Formats: sequence, C-alpha cells, structure tokens
Amino acid sequence: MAAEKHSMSMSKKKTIVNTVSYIVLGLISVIWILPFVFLLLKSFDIGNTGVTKNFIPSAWGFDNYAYLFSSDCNFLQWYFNTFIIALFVCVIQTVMQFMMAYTLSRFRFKLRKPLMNIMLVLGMFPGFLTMIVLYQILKTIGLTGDNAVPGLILVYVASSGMGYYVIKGFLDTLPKSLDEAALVDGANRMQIFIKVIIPLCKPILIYTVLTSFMGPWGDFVFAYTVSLGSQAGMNVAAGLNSWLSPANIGSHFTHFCAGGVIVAIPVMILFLFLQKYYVEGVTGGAVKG
Amino acid sequence: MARVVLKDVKKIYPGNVEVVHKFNLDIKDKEFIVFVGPSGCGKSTTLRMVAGLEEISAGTVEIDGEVVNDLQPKDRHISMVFQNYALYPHLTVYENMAFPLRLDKKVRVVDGKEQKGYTNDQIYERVTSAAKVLGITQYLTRKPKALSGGQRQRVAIGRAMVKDCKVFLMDEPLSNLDAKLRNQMRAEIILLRKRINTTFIYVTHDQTEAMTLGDRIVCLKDGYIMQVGSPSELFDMPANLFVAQFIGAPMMNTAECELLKEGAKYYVNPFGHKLVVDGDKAKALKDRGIESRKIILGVRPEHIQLAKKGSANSIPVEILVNEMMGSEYHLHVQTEDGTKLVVRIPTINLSEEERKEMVMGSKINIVFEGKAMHFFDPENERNLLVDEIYGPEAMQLELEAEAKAKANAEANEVPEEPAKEEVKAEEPIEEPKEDIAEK
Amino acid sequence: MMKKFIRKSMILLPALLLSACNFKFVYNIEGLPAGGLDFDDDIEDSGTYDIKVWVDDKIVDLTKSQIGQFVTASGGKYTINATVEPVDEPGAASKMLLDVQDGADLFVFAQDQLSRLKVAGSLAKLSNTYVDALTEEMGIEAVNAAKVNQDVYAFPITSDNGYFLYYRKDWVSDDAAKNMTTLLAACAAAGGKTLNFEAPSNGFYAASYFMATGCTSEWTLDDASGKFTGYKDTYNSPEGLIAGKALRELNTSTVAKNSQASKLGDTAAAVVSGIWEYEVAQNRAEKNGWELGCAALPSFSVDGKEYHLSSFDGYKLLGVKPQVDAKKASVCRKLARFLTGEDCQTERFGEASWGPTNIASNQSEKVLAHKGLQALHEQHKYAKPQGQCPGAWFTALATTATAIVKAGSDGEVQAALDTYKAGLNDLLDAD
Amino acid sequence: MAQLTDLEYLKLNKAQRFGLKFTAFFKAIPGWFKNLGIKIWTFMKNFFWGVVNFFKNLGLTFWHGDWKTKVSYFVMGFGSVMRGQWLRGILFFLFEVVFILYMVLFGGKFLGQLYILGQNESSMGDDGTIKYGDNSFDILLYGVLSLFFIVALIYTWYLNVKQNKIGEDYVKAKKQLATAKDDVRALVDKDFYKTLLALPTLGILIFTVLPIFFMILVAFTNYDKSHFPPQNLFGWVGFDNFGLLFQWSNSEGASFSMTFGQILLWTLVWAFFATFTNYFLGMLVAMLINKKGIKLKKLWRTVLVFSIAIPQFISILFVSNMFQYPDGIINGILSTLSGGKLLIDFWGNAWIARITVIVINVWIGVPYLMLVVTGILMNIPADLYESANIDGASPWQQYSKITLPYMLFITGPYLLTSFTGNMNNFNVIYLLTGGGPKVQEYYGNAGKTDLLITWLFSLAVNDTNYKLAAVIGIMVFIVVAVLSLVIYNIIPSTRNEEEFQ
Repeated sequence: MAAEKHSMSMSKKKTIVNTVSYIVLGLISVIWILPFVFLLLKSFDIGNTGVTKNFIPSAWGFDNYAYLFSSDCNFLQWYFNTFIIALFVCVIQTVMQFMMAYTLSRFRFKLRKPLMNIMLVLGMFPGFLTMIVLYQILKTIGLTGDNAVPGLILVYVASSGMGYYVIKGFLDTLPKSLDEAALVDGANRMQIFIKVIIPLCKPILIYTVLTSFMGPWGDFVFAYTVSLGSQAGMNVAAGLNSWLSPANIGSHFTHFCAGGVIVAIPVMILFLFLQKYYVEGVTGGAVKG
Repeated sequence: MARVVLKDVKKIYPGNVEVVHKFNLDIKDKEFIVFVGPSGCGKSTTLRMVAGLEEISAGTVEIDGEVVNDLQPKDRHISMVFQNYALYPHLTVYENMAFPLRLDKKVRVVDGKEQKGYTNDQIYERVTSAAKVLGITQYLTRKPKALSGGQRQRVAIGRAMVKDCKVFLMDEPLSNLDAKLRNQMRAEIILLRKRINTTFIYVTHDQTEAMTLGDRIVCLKDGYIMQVGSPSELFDMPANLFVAQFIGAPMMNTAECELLKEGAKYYVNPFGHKLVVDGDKAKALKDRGIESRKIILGVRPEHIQLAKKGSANSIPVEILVNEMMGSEYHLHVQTEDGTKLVVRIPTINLSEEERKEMVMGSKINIVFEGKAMHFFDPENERNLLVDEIYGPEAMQLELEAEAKAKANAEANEVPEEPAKEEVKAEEPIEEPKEDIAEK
Repeated sequence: MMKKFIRKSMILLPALLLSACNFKFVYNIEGLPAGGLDFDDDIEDSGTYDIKVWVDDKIVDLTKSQIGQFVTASGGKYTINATVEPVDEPGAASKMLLDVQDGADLFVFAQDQLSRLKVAGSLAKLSNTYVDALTEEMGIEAVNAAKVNQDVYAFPITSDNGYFLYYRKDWVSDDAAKNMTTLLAACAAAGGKTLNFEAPSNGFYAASYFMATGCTSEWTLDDASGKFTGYKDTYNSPEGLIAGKALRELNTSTVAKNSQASKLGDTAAAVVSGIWEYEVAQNRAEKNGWELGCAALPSFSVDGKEYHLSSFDGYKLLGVKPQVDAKKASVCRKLARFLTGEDCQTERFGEASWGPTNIASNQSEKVLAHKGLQALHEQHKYAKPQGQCPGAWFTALATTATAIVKAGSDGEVQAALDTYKAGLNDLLDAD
Repeated sequence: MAQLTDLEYLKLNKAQRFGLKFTAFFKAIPGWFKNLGIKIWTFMKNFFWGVVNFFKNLGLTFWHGDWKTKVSYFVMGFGSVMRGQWLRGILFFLFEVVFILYMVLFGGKFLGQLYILGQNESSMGDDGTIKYGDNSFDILLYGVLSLFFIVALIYTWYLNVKQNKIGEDYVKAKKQLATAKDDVRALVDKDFYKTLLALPTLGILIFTVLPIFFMILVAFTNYDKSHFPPQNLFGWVGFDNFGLLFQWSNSEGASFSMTFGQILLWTLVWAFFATFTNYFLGMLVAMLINKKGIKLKKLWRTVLVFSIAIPQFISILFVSNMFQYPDGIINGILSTLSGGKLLIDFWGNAWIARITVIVINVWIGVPYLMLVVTGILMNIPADLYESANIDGASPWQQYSKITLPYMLFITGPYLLTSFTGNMNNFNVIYLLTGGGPKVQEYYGNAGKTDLLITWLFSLAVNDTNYKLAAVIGIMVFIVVAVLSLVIYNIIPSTRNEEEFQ
C-alpha cells in the first residue's frame, strides 16, 4: 500500500514538474518570438512611421513595403548588392577555409605550429582598428565607392583562412587512415582532398556555406565605410542602419522594419532548412574550441 | 613478387625520440612475414615506413631491388589493408574496390595493345572476380556503413587485392573483429595468400595470428628486433625471456634459481626442489660447457603435468584459481615457497575424481620434464642455449664495434685493415639472422 | 534544396549585375531657363567636369535638376557629369574625413562639424568676393555660421536646424503657448496631455534655459591644430542658477515629458522640436482633423522675473572641397553659390521644406505662409548662433541638466553647475 | 612543508587541499620565471647562433660555389635555370624583377621617408585649390608594405642560394635534380600544402597582418584630427601616447587613464556576466528542452534557433528601440500595466542601461548556447546518470556532480573564447546603446556602457583620434592575450589536438 501511494505521488510529482516545464518553455518561446512578431506588426504600421509605444499598428497597410520597392528608395540596389556579395563570399570563403583547415589537419610541416599560433594571435587584435587601413588598400586597388561590392568581397574573403577552426575540428575526426589508404591506392594529395575528403565533409561544408552566406548581411560598419556614400556600393545593413539615425528614425522606422523583414525572410528560410547542419557545426566547433 | 630489404632503418620522431632502431631484415620473395610485439614496439611504424606513410629517418628500404625511400606510396607497388578498414564512406563497395584502378593512369600493354590505365570493363572484371573470391558480390552496391565488420574487412582486402602489387601489407587487419570472426578471417587470409602468392608483411600484436600465419615471425620490443625465426623456432628456442613469454599462451612460467652442474649431470633447484635436467637440454648445456650459475628457469604451462603424490621430482602446490576453458583447465597454483605458476591441464585425461580435486585450496602435485625447461641468464635475459644476440644488446655491440673501428681508423696509419677486422667481429651477430633467413 | 537554390540564384545573377551597372547618374541637360547666376571672377574655366555631390536623401533629385539648371544657365560653358549621392549630414562629415580625395566635391554638413572639417582640409576657404556677396544676400549671422575664427569656409544652405514649439491648437491656445506656466496648464487641462521637451537629457535643448538667462559658453579654437584651447563659461553664475531652477521647475510638472519623439495630437499637446518634424506633424493634423500651431518657444519666470527661452540657430552648410585643379575649384564654387542662391533655395523650400538662408527667398510668399519657418524666425530673435564647441560639451551639459532635475535644493543645483564648470578643462584637447 | 605523497593528499579535507594548492601555486611562481628566463636565454642563444650560421653558410656557399652559384647571388634563379630547373629559376628571377620594379616605381619613395613620415606640408591656396604634399598615411602604409616586400625578397634570395647549393651537391653526386615537371607534380602531391596555403596566407598577410602592423605603428605617432593626412603630416612620438595611460596626476576628472581604467573594468564585468549568464541560462534551457518526457523538443529548439537566423543588426536595433524611453514598446506595455505610472528610462541611467544590456544579451546569446550545450549533453554517457541514480543522487546533485563538471571540462576552451569574444562584442553594445549614457567625466565622449572596442571605434570614427584608438587596440590585445594565456594554463581541457586523430 505504502509503495503504491509513493508511486502515485511520484507520478503526480512528475506531472507537476512537466506542467511547470511546459509553462516555462512556453514563456521562453514567447519571449524569444515576440520581438519578431512586433517587428512584423510594425512593418505593417502606416499610422506612425516612428518608434511607438503600441505594437498594434494604428493603421494597417503595405505602404512600407511599397516604399522599399519604389524608386524613392535604393533598397533593391542594396539588397542585390548584398546578395551578390553573400553569394561570392560563401563560395570563396568556404574554399579558403577548407584549404586552410585541410592543410593544418593533414600536413605536418615546419611552419605549421607557428602559422597556427600567429593566426591565433592575430585574431586577438580588435578588427575595427584596421578598417581605415583596409579602406586605403582597397582605394589603392580602386575598389571603393561605386566599386565597393567587389572590394567588400575581397576583404571578407581575404582573411577568411583564419576561421578554419570549425572545419579543422571536423577534419581531425576523420580517420587519417582514409588518406593513407588513398595514398597507397595511388591518389596524390590533391586527389585525396577532392575525391576523398571533400565528399565526406558535407555537413560541415553546408555549415560553412551557410554561415559565410549569412555574414555579409549583417555588416553595417565596414560596408558603410567602403561604399563612401555611393549607393551603387552600399549594402543592405548599412542602408537600413542609416534609417535609424536621429534625423531619420521618425520617418523611416517602419521602413526599417519592413526592410528587416525582407532581409530576414530568405536567410531564415535557408537557415531553418539547414538547421541540422548548423547545429552540428556549432556543437562541433564549440567542443573542439 | 618481390624481395624487401630493410637496411639499418631508423625512425626518429621530433624531439629525438627513436622508436625504431637500426632495423635490418631481408624478406624473401613470396614470403609471409609477421611483425609481432606489444603495442608501441614499432611494428606498425616499420610497416608504414615500408608503405611510405612514414618518412624513413635513416637507412634504406628496398623493394624488388629498388631503393624506395624517396618514392611516394603509390609508386612503391604495394597494397595495404588497414586496421580500421579505411573504406571510403561515401563510395559503394564496388567504387571502393575500383578506386585504386581508376586512379592508375600508367601505360601498360594489355592483349598486345597499349593502354593508359584500365578500361571500365577491365575494372569490372577485376572487382567482380575479387568480390567473388571474398564472397561479397551481393554487397557491391552497398555503402560501407551498411556492412558488418567482417564484410568491411573483406572489402578492404578486396580493395588491396584488385591492384597489381609486389608487396601486400596488412596492419593489424583483424584486431577490430570479434574473436570468432577473427579465427574465420585468419583462415581466409591463409587461403588468400595461396591465391595471391606475393610477398606479405603482416603486423599484429596477437601471437596466435603470428604463429598461424607467418612463414617467419619478427618479434619486436621497444623498436628492437627480439628474434627472427619460424614459428616453431620462436616457440621452442626463444632467444630471450621476452620472446619466451610473448609467444605462447598462457605465458611461460619463470622462477629464479640455480643451475647446478654435478659431475656430468645438470640440476636446477626451483621452489626448493632439486630437479634433474635431461634429454637434449642437458646435452646442449654440456656442449656449451656451461658451469653452475644463477638462472631464470622457464617452463611453459602446457609442459607441466599432474603427478601422483610423492612421485619423483613432483612438486606439491596449492590451487589458487581454476579457470575452466572447456578442453582444458588453467590452474593458477602456488608452490610452497610462494611462487605462482600457471598450469595447463587437458581435461580429457582427467578422471571424474581428479576433476573434483581441482578446486580452490586443494593441494595437488605437479611435475615437469627436463626437456621442457628453458634457461635464461638473469643478467641479460638471454637464452643460455641460443647464440644469436638480439635487441638493445646487439645494437650495443654493433655500436661498440663501430666505435672501435672508427677509433682504430683514426689511430692507425693504415685504417682499412683493423676496420675490416672489426666488421668481421660483427659478423657472428649478423650471420645467424642470415642463416635463419635462408632456412 | 541547396542545389535548387543555387541554380535559381545563378539565373538571377546576370539580371542583378545588369541592374547594378545601370546606376550612375549622368547629367547633361541644356535648354532650361536661366536662373539668377552671376559670376564673380573671371578665370577661364569652361570645360567638362566630373562633380560629385553629397546631399540629404530628400533633395537628391532636386539637386540633380538644379545642377542641370546651372549648366543651362552657363550657356554651354560647362558640361557637368554630376554624381549626386544621398548621404546624410553626419555621414558626409565622417566620409570627408575618411577620404578627402575620393570624397564629394560639394557636400552638405551640419554646422557643428565645421571646425573639424576645416582642420582636416576638407573645406576650401572662400575669397572675400564670395563672403561679401553672401553677407549681402544672407545677412551676417548666416555667414558667421560658416566662419572659423576669421575665415568663411562654406555656403549656408539652410537655417532650419534650430527648434521651436509645435502645439495642437484646440488644446493649447496661441496665447497659452507664449508662457511656460500657461502652456503646462493648458496641457494638463486637455486631459493630461504632455509637453515633450528633451531639456534635461539633451544638451542641445538644455542650453535653451541657460542662454535665456544670459549665460554664455565660448570656446577658443586654435586655427592651426583645430584643437580647443580655452573657454569662457558662465553657466555656474547666478544666472545659471536661475536657469537651473527653471529647469528643475519644468520637470516637476507631471505633464512635462523628457522626450523628443513626437506624439503630437495624440498623447502630446505640445512638442519642442525642429523643422524636420513639420511634415509629419502637418500630416497628422490634416489626417486627424485638428489644427497645427507653431510658435516661438515660451517664456518662463523665476522669482517673478520673466525670461524667454532661447535656442540655437542651427545652419546646414554646403562645403566645397579644396581642388587640385584651379579651374574645377572655380566651377565648384560657382555651382555651390548657385545651389545656395535665391532661386535654388526657394525651390528647395518648395520641394523639401528646407528653410532658406537667403533673405530674398525668405520673403517669398510660400515661406511667409509656412507656419514652422515663421515660428523659427520668431524664435530667431531669442536664439544664439551655435558657435564651435567640443562635441562632448553637449554631453557635459546633458549630464549636468539631468543632475539638476534630480537635485533636491538650490544648493544642489549650484553644486551640479560647479561640477560642470570644474569638468570643462577636460573637454579641452590634450596638449 | 614536506612534500605529501598522493595517498596522504587524499586524506586531507577540502580546506587543507585548497591551502596546499594555494601555497603550491605561489611557490611555483619563481619556477615559472626561471623557466621563462631559461627559455628566453636559449632562444636568444639559438637565435644568435642561427644568425651566425646563416651568414657563415651564405659565405661558404659563395666561396665554394661554382660560377653559376656565384652569379645567382646577384641574378636570382640563374643557377637553377642553368641546371635545368627552369621553372624555379624563372620564378626566382621574376620575383627579383617584380621587386626591383616595385621599389623603383612605387615603394622606394615611401620607404625612404618612413623614418620621418613626410616633410612637405600640403598648402591651400586662396582660390580654393590645394597642393597636396607628402601623405604620412601613405608613407607609413606603403613603407611598411615595402618592408614586408624586402623581408620576402631576403627569404626568397636565401631560398635561391639554398637551391643552388643543393643543385651543386646533386650535380656533384650525379643525382637527378627535380625538373619543372617534378616541381609541378610535387605541388599537387607532397607539397600540396604549399599550393593550398598560398592564397589564404597571402590574403591574411595583406589584409590582416599588414593593417595590424600599421595600426601598431600608429600608436607611436601623433595621428589625430590635427595631424590628419593628406592636409597635415603626422610623425613619430615614441611612447608618448602610452604615457597618457599612466597620467594619474590629473586628478580633476576625465583624464584618459581614468576613463580607460573605468571602461576596462566595465568591459571585464560585462564579459564576465555576458559569458556566464548565457552559459548557465543556456544550459538550463537546453536541459529543460532535453528533459525526459518533454514533447515537441524540435519545436522548442526551432523557436530559439529562429533568433539566430535573423541578422543581428535587425534584431538588436529593433530591440533597442523597443526599450526606448518613453516611446518604446516595452515602456508602452509597462505604462499600460501600471496605469501610466511606471516608465523606465532604460538607456538613460548607467546602471539600468548596464543591466538591461546584460539581460538583452541573454536573449541574444542563449539560443546559441542552447545548441552548444545540447550537443554536449547528448554526449554525456547515460550510465553516469543511471549509476548516480542508484547511488541516490538528487537531481541537483546529479547536475552539480556530473553535468556541470563534465560541461565545464568540455567547454573550458569555449568559455575562454566566448569571454574574450564578449570583451570585443561590438555589435551588441553598439547597436543597443551606442555606448551611452554618455557622461562628462569620461574622456572622448565615452559612455557608461562603452566597451573598449566601442570606445575605440568612436574615438577612431567620430574623433578621428587614431593614435589613441591604436593605443586602446593594443591594450585590448594585451588584455585578451594575457587572459587567454593564464586561463589556458589553468583550465583542464587544453588537450593535445593530436588526440583526436
């Protein structure tokens, strides 16, 4: 009897714990989702274009979206710029990081350790410091202002080898004997890289492509600098950000929200589809340090 | 189809860690040679040096008369099977096996016609026939993930087989398999060897595999060769205590005691008992003119028998543990002076009553014959009855000889002659190896 | 999924690239009617020029057409390939500092950036001929706004960077708007509607009180290095204390709200802000059917004495970059003069409501009808020019004002002002 | 104190163990310094002998070399071409040509002025024209680039000499030299890493190393708004800028050193809270989602991951405006709930702003942490918990004795990187508060939530005070590097990377 009673209270306790858990989870979900709901709601607000207390628009409409695609606004230009940048960056950056990671994972050469240490140390310098120098270098090559798009691609991509950690962590888990077997089978290192290693890296490949595709969408500082006022070279983050300056926020805040939604949607769809790979990459990266 | 010669091969890792010391070995054409030893003995490293997966720090490796030190693995005409199979997970079994063939772009003459690499048909031909031999035809379209361990190992072997190679290297190919499968695969490897008929180098830490597979066994420890010889040589005449204990299971029993020469007869006195040495062993001792001395006595568990109480030379012991292995008992026993021994008794010869006696704490008597005894020098652990010197000691002698030769060369006006002498002095060390190789 | 996505992007790509190329604006129109263009010097400068202009988003198209007018007015003397990019004023200043050489030839910036830009060599000095002409057309105050020490460095393009009072007429009467006490009372009477006045938390507005009681803060700028080397400041004087008291008084009111963002006609009955709010406010008024009122800032009284709230006269200036080529420099100056001339200013007011600096344009009917500008002009009587001061001075003043609002007694107000004064040394540039 | 054996140590209680470790730690310090000293000494010694041998070998090679080698000392690649290695030879030669062209046409003039960073001031005419003089910025940048080039040339030249030596030896030994075909083949096989590394390292060299080198040098100049090229020159000032960091004498208020100290302190406090609030709350959420019996796991996870997918500048800027005073959504909700009485100026008060920033950072960071932690939680062997259950451990004990130590061990390095990452978390602070509330007593218009990195940014961008921005940058580097070094030596899970292979 006593045991039965005990087990009953156990199951009761479990139900309570679970209920509490669900409530907490529900709350968490609301907290995390709500800002995006507000953002979406605000993007349909045509009653007040500035910051408001109420999240329910006083008047509904698509005016803010219409504005984005109207000729008054360079949003489309910014968007396409960013899209092109992201496209190139995700391809080239992935290739660069793989080259670096594969080398450091599979070859043992004299400068390997020094190279890794140097990259570690370089990573400790705050990046913004060098912005003005990068601008001058790009200017020397003629990739600022109207030509900022290729210039930005170049800068995003050039040092991307330094972000090899996650991929190397993954490659380190692939048994070395695969390389050796291929060596014995008559492959040279390049063939091993292309025919054996790369096909095995699908998850981390997707992760790298995904993260490097997402990167350029968020850069509002450097892109703003490099474009030097040229609309032809501006990216979407810098453009949207300029709408929130004290002088503009009153009339452009809802435009910002609508622009934010348009930027977020494709990235988000891509992300939700490839979530599995992202999670794998993040976890792997963190555990490997 | 090639002789493999390792000359003074060394492996030195960064930080001056020498893991393989002056490895000398001449592997004959079509010989099946097994490297065996505990982990960290350098056996895999040596194999990988032959394969070209590790750089050779010093010395040379010759395959078929060609020094291959600077050749890439693919140019060494070798095939290799890895411990963890190393199958390409993204390729099907068929493509895994075809991989080396597809990569081969050498110009060769087939049916009187010159061609580059292999045609698709030829690849199909080779892969399917190899698969047939290994019994994996039905798995050709599968990915390695969908195979069991044994099947994967067959694929790995198949991949090595399809290629024309001079030397077939196997690096602990069976150690990832369970015991039953291992026995089965062992037998298959023997059959495979007959079919391929080429030079094999096989690395294992398992002495059973070494004994069953090898024409010759190279027993290694800490990067030194401890003995080279046929399985029976290693078993019957271990050159040193290490080989004696490594080969054979359970391990050889040892006891420190004295060898006594009394007149023409030899005795040993382990555990306070005086036992006579007779047969070949006594003769050998006599031939070598060995006097009374301290020794380590070695007796293999299977060479110890049960004895009736009070019978000649019998030793009373107490049973500590009895492991029933089915066909035999492994008795862990303790002598009166506390020495622990292992005794292997076939159950088939035991009566019901005797079996009942084999329990913990019961006292029994054991006996072993003189011909089953091995005598080792406590100082250097060498077998008193074997002349060859292996291991660090051999190396030491060699180095000393070299140093002497050098010193002489510097001291003498005519450097050539004394050096030659010294080289001769070295020969007794080297020659026996050659002898064995030629047997 | 991924593959499909990439394939689709590849199809899109050429289209995107095409659209990216088709962007640069090239202007070369002839045949427009001549404007009031007079040329003050006679360098032989006819020719073709690439000129880059940075102006606010709102007037990009207008500026393009005005440059067209300039070309036409020149009678074919100049061909100008103009690139007009939307760059806001703070952006223009920082970009000119980043890269003068690739920066715009003409750019609009806020007055407070003048000294910085001048020191960095982003602005060319105007000759006396220009200064005289500008003084005649715009008055000395406007020209002073473009002055660093003795020299003038830019063309005033609008004077509407100042601020004044907006109110909803059915809640606040014109008379009530004249005095702070009546104003607050009217707000309260309208059902707890607020007066939005960012006085404590923004130095730009907080200064209103201090300047009203006659406090001054003048900063010495070293011409060569562009560093602030000294100051004369009377904010901790008895007059400062009066201003402090009034500021504290204001924030004890329940309807006074420390905010700039406009909710005029909704939760706010009155708002202190600049001309940039005008369009939004006017729209709201029209949409919701109430009448918008604009007036000078109200007066306030402390210890029985009446003071009128002061403000800053803020100008936006059109700067001309120093040119390597003397001919281009000449053309750029002429263009700048044209763009800040009467016709262009009037037009700009019409299109984008930028308050003119030009005296003649200010007399135009439209300007006179603009409530906001009229209020600004009215306030102008009490306003002080926004001289050159360190940017951190506004921060300092805001901190002080915030402390004053929280102060419990007049003594604490005085203490806050003394702290402020003691800290001014730190605003000077090092060495 | 006598050395304890391991067994004796086990007998001690916690306090005693701690005391023992504590004293041992301090006792060990002199040893570290000694080791460091020895290391430096050996390094110096090896370096010295390395240099000596380098020149000795160069001399010997020249002395003993044949005429091809001797010519190669001046015309790079000559010997290689003559010995049939034409590909290498031509590359060597090309590099030399490019170097000479670069120096003559471009780099030389900058390099020549590097010591003074320009002499001719720009002069502005009364007619609106300017005659640009020397540009200190270009001189410094391209001077440094030229230095890089020279180092590269010396190295290549050394390789060239070495090639000649090898070539000579091979010819003497009648061995086959690697042909051009061999070279190409090696580049996809044995030396494939060289091929792979060429592009990434070149990129890092030009776009990371060069700029960083430049900015470090800027810290030793007076590059600020009154020395601003191309209008003005700037020049070397030695350690003057670093001196500002130690000016304690100016006690009246906002000296640079005081501001630096305060902001550094807040940066560390922020990094600490930002890291650990995220860490523990992320762990909590992950454990909640992964709890047995919780359904719809994937949904909960996706909801959180959602917020990673949206670019930060959108989500953070929007959230920042939600907390606007008094017109943000949050204040709207607060005033509705309290009947208009409660309004919070989130960004106006230093402490409220700081706390709000940390709280919002939780919102930003937890989803990411949740993912990381979930991955690791899955890897904790279930039998650990089963055995703990049998031993009678409560859920809290299971957490504190199993989960937490395991997590800390695995994520040690990650915690470190996220700590230093938070120290430099520009996005969150800049987008949320812009560093505000700004205060008078801080130097350079810094605010109460400014991190060193955002302060550095506003100094550089708003005040064009590059010299001090560079100083702060270097200090940030030093802080991060020292922290990393110390912590890396303390945390247990700094494992050998080879263990994974």
